[in-house]
Amino acid sequence: MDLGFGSRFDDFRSEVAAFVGAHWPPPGGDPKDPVAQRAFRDAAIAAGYYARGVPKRYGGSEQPPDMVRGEIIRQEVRRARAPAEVRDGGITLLIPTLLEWGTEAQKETFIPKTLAGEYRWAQGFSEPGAGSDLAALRTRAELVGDNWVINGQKIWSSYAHRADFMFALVRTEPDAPKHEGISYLIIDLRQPGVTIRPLRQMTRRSEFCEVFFDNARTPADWIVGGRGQGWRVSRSTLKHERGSLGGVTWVESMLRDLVKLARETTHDGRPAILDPCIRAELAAIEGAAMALTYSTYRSASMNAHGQDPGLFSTMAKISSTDLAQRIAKLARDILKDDLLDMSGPHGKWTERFMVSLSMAIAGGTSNIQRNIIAERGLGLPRDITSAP
Amino acid sequence: MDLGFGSRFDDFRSEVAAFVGAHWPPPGGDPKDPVAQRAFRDAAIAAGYYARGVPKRYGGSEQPPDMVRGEIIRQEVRRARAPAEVRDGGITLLIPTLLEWGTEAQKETFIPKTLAGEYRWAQGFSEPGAGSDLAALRTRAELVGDNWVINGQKIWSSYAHRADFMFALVRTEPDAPKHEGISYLIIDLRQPGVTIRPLRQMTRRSEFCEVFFDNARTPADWIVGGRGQGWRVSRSTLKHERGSLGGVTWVESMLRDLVKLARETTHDGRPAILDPCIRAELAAIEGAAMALTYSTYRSASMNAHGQDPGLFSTMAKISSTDLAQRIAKLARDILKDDLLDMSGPHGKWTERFMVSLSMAIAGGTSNIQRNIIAERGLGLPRDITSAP
Amino acid sequence: MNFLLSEEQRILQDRLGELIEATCPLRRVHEVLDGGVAFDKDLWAKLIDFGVAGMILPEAAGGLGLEMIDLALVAETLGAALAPVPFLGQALAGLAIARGGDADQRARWLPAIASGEILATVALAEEAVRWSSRAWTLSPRDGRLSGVKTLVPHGTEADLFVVGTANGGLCVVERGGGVTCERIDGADRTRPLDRVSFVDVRAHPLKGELDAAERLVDAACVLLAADAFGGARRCVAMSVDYAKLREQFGVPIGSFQGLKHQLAEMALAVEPGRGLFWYAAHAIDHLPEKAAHAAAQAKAHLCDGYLQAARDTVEAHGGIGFTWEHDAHLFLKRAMFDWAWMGDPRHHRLRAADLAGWSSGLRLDNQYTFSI
Amino acid sequence: MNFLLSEEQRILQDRLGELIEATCPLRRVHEVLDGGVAFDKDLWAKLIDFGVAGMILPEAAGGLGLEMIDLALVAETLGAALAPVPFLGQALAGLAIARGGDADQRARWLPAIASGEILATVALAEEAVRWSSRAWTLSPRDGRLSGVKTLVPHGTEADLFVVGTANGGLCVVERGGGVTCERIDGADRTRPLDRVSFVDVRAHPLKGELDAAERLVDAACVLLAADAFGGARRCVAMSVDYAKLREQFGVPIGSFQGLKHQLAEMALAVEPGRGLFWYAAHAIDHLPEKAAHAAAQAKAHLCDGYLQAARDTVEAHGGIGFTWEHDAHLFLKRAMFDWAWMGDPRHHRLRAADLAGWSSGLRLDNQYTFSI
Repeated sequence: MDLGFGSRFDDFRSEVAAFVGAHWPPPGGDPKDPVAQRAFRDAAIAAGYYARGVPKRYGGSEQPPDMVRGEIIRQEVRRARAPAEVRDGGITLLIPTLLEWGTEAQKETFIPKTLAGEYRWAQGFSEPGAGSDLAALRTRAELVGDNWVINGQKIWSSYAHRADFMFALVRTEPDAPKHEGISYLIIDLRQPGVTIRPLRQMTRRSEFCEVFFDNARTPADWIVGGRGQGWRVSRSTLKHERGSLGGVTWVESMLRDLVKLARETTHDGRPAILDPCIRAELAAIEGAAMALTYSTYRSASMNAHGQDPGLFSTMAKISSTDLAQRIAKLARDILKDDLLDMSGPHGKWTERFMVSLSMAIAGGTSNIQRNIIAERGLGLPRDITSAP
Repeated sequence: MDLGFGSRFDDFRSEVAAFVGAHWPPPGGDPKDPVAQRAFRDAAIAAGYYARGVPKRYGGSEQPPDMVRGEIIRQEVRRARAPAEVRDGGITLLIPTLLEWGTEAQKETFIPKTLAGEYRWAQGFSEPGAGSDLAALRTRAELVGDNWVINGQKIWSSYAHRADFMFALVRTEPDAPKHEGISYLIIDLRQPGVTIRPLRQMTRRSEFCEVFFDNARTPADWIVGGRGQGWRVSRSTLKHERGSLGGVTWVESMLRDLVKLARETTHDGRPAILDPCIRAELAAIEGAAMALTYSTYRSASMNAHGQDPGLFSTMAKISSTDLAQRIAKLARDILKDDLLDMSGPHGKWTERFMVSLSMAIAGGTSNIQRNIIAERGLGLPRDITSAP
Repeated sequence: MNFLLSEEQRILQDRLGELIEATCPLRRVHEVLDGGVAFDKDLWAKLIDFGVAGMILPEAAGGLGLEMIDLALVAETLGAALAPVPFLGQALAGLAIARGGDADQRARWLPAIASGEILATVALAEEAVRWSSRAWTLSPRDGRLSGVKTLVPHGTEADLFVVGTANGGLCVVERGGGVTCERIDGADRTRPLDRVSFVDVRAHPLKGELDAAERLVDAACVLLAADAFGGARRCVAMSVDYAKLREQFGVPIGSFQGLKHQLAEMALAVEPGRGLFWYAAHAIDHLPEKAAHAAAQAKAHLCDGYLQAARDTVEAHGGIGFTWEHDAHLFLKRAMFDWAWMGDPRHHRLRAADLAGWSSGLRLDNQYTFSI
Repeated sequence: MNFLLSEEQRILQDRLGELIEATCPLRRVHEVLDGGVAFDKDLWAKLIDFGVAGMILPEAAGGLGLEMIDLALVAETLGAALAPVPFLGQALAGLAIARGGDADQRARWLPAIASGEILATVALAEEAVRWSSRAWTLSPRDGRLSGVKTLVPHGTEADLFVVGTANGGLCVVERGGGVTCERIDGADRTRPLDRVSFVDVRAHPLKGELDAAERLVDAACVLLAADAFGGARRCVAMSVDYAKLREQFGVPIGSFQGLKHQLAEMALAVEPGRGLFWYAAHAIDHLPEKAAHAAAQAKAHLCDGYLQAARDTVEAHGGIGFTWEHDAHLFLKRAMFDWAWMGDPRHHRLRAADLAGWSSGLRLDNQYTFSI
């Protein structure tokens, strides 16, 4: 067991730090300038730090997978507050899918421009009436000449109102059994047959959209994988999520923020952090956060050694959700009435108190995930909600 | 709304107090003397205070149902530490069942002696493999001449090792559909074909027993209700439980005990009751106990007015279980290491910490009860665990 | 003992519920709030006609002369409907003057409050000291008052303020020069809040009963607890209805035992709580020595339960429950108000512990009992 | 970074598990405990041969010279098997002397501990002050010690005691006249406890490293956390197995989503906790500045989780899980020991908060971080 990075990575860390130092802050001096951010990211790809899993011929840096180097890069970039690697759906979901299933033409058309930030993507899986149950998808595409003609509706598509393209699951084989009638299509969102309506959330922000297709079109060869293969293609995406320590950052920074809140808030003239109930719960949350963090390290180490971490990502999802809810409740107990002020000095905590709820909803409800753990992890009998 | 007893009950209370004062402590002076206890209870029946729901011809006092008078009697008896009305299975379950379903001979044979404490009863419903699911009962009785011949096994029969008789559900019609093949029999436990094995609990006490029948016999006319009616007969018992404020006493005395523990225990030299975390949780438990108490008052009031309190008893059962668990956990947090000493000054709390677990198990698991609430209370769709 | 509502009380609640449903169903609540107005004037006028503002005020002042329990039943019904009206401030200000004012003061303000001619509210919390009446600092001198109060319901719209003052006192300030309101960007838009500055305004100390401020706290706890119970029950009903309607894997999601048990737990957490606010309201009128404890426990238990039920409701609805168009967030935000305003559950639990005498030197036999 | 066990460590755990399963499976644990003996001598002899008593002691003393993580893996395996052996006292006493003793002291006692020739234990808690090493009061004078310690594991059987003394010191007392043990009616019979009186006995203060008592507390926390993780995992496995086997309504009860989700929650509460004791054990040898915090968090989180898992296991088994014959209560009672001994979760959480510097005047940027 070696729980440090080990001195053999010291050189690599120095090299990354030197690179970041040379490129950031940008020469122009404005860290919010999108051109400067783009230039930094391009340089990071050229140096082999970003787009590590993508072949050079598609604009990536084609490095062997290395979780430790990946983490060192993230740490050094974060330390310098330089632009992080983009982690949107195009980068994390579409590109790995294309690399595995796409035609050469699809890869050439989409990967370089996606990496460069020119093409932004929306996911089109969920529908009203088909969230966890993708077999119930009703959006359909019919091949008419050289085009798929698409009709139907998608929902919960993040930032579709700012996206250029969608990767979507649609029903192309109406007579096939439910899961076998679905295909994975790429659709240009900038066409008359597509209407996008952002859904305002309880926080007043709009992140998710409804997307309506009314005889929208996409070229016949923008299908990824074969006809009826969409279910399998979409699921292959999951394995690309592994080998990352990403979740750890979120947890630790949220906890740090919560400690800060408890130090700065006074209850009856005393800092809330000195209240033993708040203090003990904060430490209990830290304990749960440590468990999640070390699980992440372990799972990543297993991946790095070619071992299967099993249902780690499903368990991590529920653990994160639980932790977020627990953090939100403790923040509430620290804030007391300040919880009521959406624009006050702690308004972001009021928003987080609400957003913690959406975590239990996004990407499959916790009940579906509990079933997966019970069935695939513990070997309990399957029920009707089990995916085939 | 009238939340006091109202002055119209003042006379009744005085009368009860005078009765109790005249009969207790007993003339002999020893409150533990069973003869004296028996004499008190007999006098209380004669005065119309005990066995109120049982006709005089069977040894009861045949009073109209009156929850308020019942509560006043309990309070005055408790105040004087006089012997409470016996609340075992014979009194609370068998007698009401016989009054509704029994033949005249059965009533005359069993009710008076049960009331007098001469006949003690065990319940024989559960079997290994048939706890919540009574349809799966396998103990069978066959009519041979003038006797039922019984073979099989019962389990979780409270205090069967001290009982004289059992009221049991057994399968008499092997060819009938599952619930229709069951009959309700009275069985004398003091016969060679019956073997009783007390089950030692984790607390080291024995309360529940296994009862084995090996060609045990019972007269043909000791069947209550008709052949195959056992399911219905057993369920009718439930409605006799209503109209009682019994649960309230348990909760309030347990809470009082817990406050006492928190006052007497010191943590780092300070009484635990002054620790704000313990104090707040204690108050939260009190809040939940108040909710349960007032629900009991409401349900009893509804009964008294001929209204249906719905699923109150099922809800009260789960609420009590939750409350007991919460009390056990807070007691644990107060006790700390003293939890480890089974015979120390707080050993009873260590035992309660364990017993709180058995509440979730006894009389149908909480999951079955959640289903009942979801289906019968909230109208959600039924599933396989639903009783017919 | 009769722990039930009377026939009249049930009729009152039913009629009130019908009135609100006819005038301002949940769809209309969204319109009102998104329209940027501070309350639904139409609904408020009808509620005034119904008598909610004078429910508990003396008949001599144009009130109905009913009891706290009746007012709490109104609060429960308004809570279940998310009624966007200035009931809380109006009811509490009326109560404070009825209980704390002398005959002249009652005659001067109560008829206008009961008739809805004026809008009244309470200004209690201060920036540093929120809900401990004994620690408020504003103090009238020579009949003039200066200082700042916060978290004042419908302050901008109010004509009259009952203001908490030092040593647990109360005074009345009529709107006029020297009163400035600044609206807070409150989470619960059904009951907007203001920060209110008083600069050298005329103040009329209430001279009636002692401890008027403490009794006002008790009354507020009961009304918030009742609102919370009404809201929480509605949340359970919404979640159950949705589970019957919404299908997944070809069956209603309410068929799945996982969700069934979660809904049963929601009902279990909410349903038995009703008696807490009934009892506390009853105690205010009939068992004064138990009122503060019962009100604190009702506030803590029911408002805690409401916030959890509202959160569970959002989750039980999936993504749609997180959207602005859906009703769930309005309940969540109203639950946040009920939870926080007048002190959070822990504040009231620690108060209840004090009131129960748990740490006093009393013999244990003399301990407080909550059973009747 | 490599957050995984080595091949050798996995083999060690597998072999140890097989040894215990062959010598003292759970049925045998019942027999041992119901037989009224203090530990399973046969199993203990085999464990000694395996090297558990000297696992982490220097090779010069006949130990294996391994690390804390290896000892913790032993504790995990023993915990999963409810091993009724005096491992805890032996391991901690050995550690205390190895870390806190001078060369002579190490040479005198460690070989006998490693070889199992003597049975050693630790006497730390006092009646009034349980687990705060700085507040212990026993104090040797002129090499003699008098006083009472409690909650001493296998005190009656022990030949040697490492005793906590005033100001966070430690001393060694060999068994002899002046040492009296009184067995407590302990819930966890796999690790019996004694109240031990010392009357004018010879005491040898450990003169090695400073802070030996505090480091002993850290080591104890890690071993209890590991025991708890092992036990909790076994509880989950038992409950899952039972749910697959036991039928109701004609199907395995594990088919019901209500129970499935409860079992999934149990697994979720237990499974991700492993890294806490790994990390804390690793820190004791390699990251000393993080060791106390990591050990406190591991103890709190894992022992809390074990007690809950054991309670859930009783419930998941229904009535049979509440009986004396069943294994569930043995796990429950061992979980109670792990939870309480050396301080309950809240004690360690508050310690962890102090160690993290949350209330110190440090700038927030300098805060403790638990990521690597």
